[in-house]
Amino acid sequence: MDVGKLVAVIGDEDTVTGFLLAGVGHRTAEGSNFLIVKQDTQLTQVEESFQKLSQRNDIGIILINQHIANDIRHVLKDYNQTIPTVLEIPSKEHPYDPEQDYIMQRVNMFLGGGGI
Amino acid sequence: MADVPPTRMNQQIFKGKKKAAEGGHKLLKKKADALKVKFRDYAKAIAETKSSMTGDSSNAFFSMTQAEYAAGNFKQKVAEGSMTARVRVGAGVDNVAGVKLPVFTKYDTGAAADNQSLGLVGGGKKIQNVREKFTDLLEMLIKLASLQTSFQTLDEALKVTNRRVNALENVTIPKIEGILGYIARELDELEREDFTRLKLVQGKKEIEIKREAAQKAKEAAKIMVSGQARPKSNDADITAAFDANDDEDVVF
Amino acid sequence: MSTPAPQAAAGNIATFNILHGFPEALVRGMRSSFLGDQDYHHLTQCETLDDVRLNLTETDYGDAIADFNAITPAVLQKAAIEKLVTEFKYLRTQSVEPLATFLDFITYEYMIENVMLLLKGALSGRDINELIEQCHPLGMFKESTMRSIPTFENSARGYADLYQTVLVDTPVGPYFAMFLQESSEHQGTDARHVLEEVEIEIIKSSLIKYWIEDFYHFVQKIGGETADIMGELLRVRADTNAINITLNSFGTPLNEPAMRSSDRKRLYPAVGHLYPAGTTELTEVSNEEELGRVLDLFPQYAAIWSMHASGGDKSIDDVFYERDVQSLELAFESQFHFGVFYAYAKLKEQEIRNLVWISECILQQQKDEINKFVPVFSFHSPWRGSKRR
Amino acid sequence: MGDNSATCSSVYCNQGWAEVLTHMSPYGYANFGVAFGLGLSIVGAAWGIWLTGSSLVGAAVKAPRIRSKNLISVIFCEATAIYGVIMAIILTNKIKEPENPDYYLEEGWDYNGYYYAGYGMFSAGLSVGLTNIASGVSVGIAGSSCAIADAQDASLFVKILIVEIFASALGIFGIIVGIIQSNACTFPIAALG
Repeated sequence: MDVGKLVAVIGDEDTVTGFLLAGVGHRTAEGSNFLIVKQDTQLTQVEESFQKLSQRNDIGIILINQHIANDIRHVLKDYNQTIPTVLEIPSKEHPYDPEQDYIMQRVNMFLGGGGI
Repeated sequence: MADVPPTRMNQQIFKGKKKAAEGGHKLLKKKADALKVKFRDYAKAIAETKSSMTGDSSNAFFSMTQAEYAAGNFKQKVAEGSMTARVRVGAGVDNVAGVKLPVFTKYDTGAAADNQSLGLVGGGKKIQNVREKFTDLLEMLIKLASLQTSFQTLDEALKVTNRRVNALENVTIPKIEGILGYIARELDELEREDFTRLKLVQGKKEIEIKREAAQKAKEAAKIMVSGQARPKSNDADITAAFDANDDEDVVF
Repeated sequence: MSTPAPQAAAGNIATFNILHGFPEALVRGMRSSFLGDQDYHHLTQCETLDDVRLNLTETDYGDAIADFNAITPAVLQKAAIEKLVTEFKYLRTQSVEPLATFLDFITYEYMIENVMLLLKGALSGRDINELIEQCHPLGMFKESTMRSIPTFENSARGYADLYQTVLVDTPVGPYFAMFLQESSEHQGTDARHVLEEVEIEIIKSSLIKYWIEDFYHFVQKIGGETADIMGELLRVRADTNAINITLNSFGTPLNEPAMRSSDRKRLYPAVGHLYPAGTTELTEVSNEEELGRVLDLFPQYAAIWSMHASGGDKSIDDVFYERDVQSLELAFESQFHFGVFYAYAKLKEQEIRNLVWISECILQQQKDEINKFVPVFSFHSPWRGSKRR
Repeated sequence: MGDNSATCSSVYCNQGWAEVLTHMSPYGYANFGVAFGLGLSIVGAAWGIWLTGSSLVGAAVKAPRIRSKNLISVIFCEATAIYGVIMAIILTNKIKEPENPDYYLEEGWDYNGYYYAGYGMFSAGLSVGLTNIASGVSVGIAGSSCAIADAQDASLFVKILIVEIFASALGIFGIIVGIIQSNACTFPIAALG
């Protein structure tokens, strides 16, 4: 565990480029830890990529754009591992909507239901 | 319930069990409360971070727009070529009320940045700005990831604890109490049964004694009157004597 | 490399139109397609991208975006570039020598960019179709050549083949040859090592430097008005590059003392107002303060630098853009020269940048920043003062 | 010239260009004047139309509204040619044959008037031709700018048109001077009385 885990990114071009500039990118012969989702990227490709990334044990966090997360919600619902953590982040074109985030739903339910 | 023999021994055992269950229930309740407090903290922190994330990320994206304005289309160049992660996350563990929570910490490998001379002929400063903004955002996201994982783990732990508390409260303890009540009832019942039986036996005995006494007096009178009836009286005497003796033996 | 002389004379005031009157008038007609102050005003008032689209349908971009139901900044950019390329290609087909070569020179800049993109993509094993799609359409060259670039093997022999294809088949080949030759003389390594070791951005900067020099010599050979106006534009461009390279090298390996006098110096174009005295001074510069001191010696850049150094609202890139737009607009003030073609392409590029900027600002709800662009042919430009016709 | 004298030994041979020019008939001069006047004017006009026309069609691609309005620039150029034609007609009318055409001119022929008319008309033709070339080119350049400017901003049209009119006026100067020059040129048709 001396090297730490990677942060994977699935997102649109701006998101991925930004995080690559921040230095999360890792590309080896086996593949890379990011996926740029474009207009013409197939849904199955995103799903596949998510499955692959979530099964790698050198990845600690998966950042995913919310609008892409919505597209593969069915896969995310079945996903119940703690690590890698799936984190939904806003994208440039789609402002963040807490309503759609599973975690935020839980949080709101708890905070709203339990009262602060 | 019925398979527990209602003995005094079992009563003792279940009394012990009840005590243990109540103690456990108290402890678990405490743990659940502690978790709940922590859980609420995390929930609040997540809600806060997520809402501030919106601002931070739009800042970061806007810095990208600025850089693109200044440096032209550089995005495609970033994703080219092989690269090594400069930023990784170390996984630590935090302990809350006996629940292990994973904690991510940002961890720089110290490798040299890729694409350093990006935007050399214009916009380099803006690209630098993008790097900084996204690094900040990344740090925040890593924090958020820890929070979120902890939140999920805590959520799970809290559910388990609550389930246990509820199980103890609503199932285990009532069950033990039921058993204890049953044993107590059974034992009381037995006692009462013995008492009645004793009474009954006593009453019967008295009647017998009286009858015997009357018989003896009759026989004595018969013997005295005639000696022919002797063998008959002898038979009856034997059985009567047996019965009485038997009863006496068993009960006393 | 020696710049070939133009195959025909561009002509003077009385003869220019004989060969180039039509394309010149074309490009000047296209000048009316630039968005005006009114258009920009309307665009900046938009709330959504749909409003932007609606506003654009009434401008020259109407046809270009007519096919899109919804636009994103990326779509808009692509459509606008396509439009520019169509116009440019039209000009190119209507032109004869030496204008044809001049127009080709303009495309070389994008071609260099594309070659670098293909090379880098090839090194990381990307799909060729995807790469070609990402290329700037103005810098396209023979498709078969483009396809062959990423197919070379990753071996000494493969590199030799690549060298051959890139060198021989593309117009930017000579720049490559010069770069490789200079690098191998300098470091004593062969072509393969150069391509492997030198950062792609630096190779690109070197090629751009050769391109500027070559282009500059070419317009000088054309002579006349073109040499004056276009020469000035290129000199300024060369200076801008030199200053930017110096400024952006701070904090990178390129700023290390050993690299400064060798690698960084080689990126400075050998033309321009700064050359040679200024660029020699620039080689010694190691931080912003020193750079400011050098630029103080050149009045036209001292003003720009002071804007940057004061840390005001505008970054140095913005100031350079403003200056570029100003000098490019000036090219339109004079007739019978080639500068307008270059100016047109560059100003259109600025306009596309503006459009993308505005639409991005609207998309990201950054209304405060929306006016931070440099309008083209605006009556409100600082250099026009408040004078109206 | 030296070569010519060496190869030609006949008395009718011209000893170089100087002799050609001095021996040329005034009728020849007069007709050359007409030719130069008309020809150069037309060259000027054609040049101007070329300059204007190429810009006009080019600019009209993006701004079709200019195409008929800017034909006026072409007409201005055309005017230059018309000046040449007018001058040519005037000059041609002045060339008159002798009453008794013969191989030799009559006794007492007005040689002064004869040569004066020849040279005068030649010069008048050149005056008109050369000024019209200049005028044509300058109208052309102005017209080309006019088309381009009009394509950009319609309000500039009239302003540049004035420039064009001045350029066109240059040709008029030429024709005025040409007419005055040729006024005194009368070919003698008979010997002086």
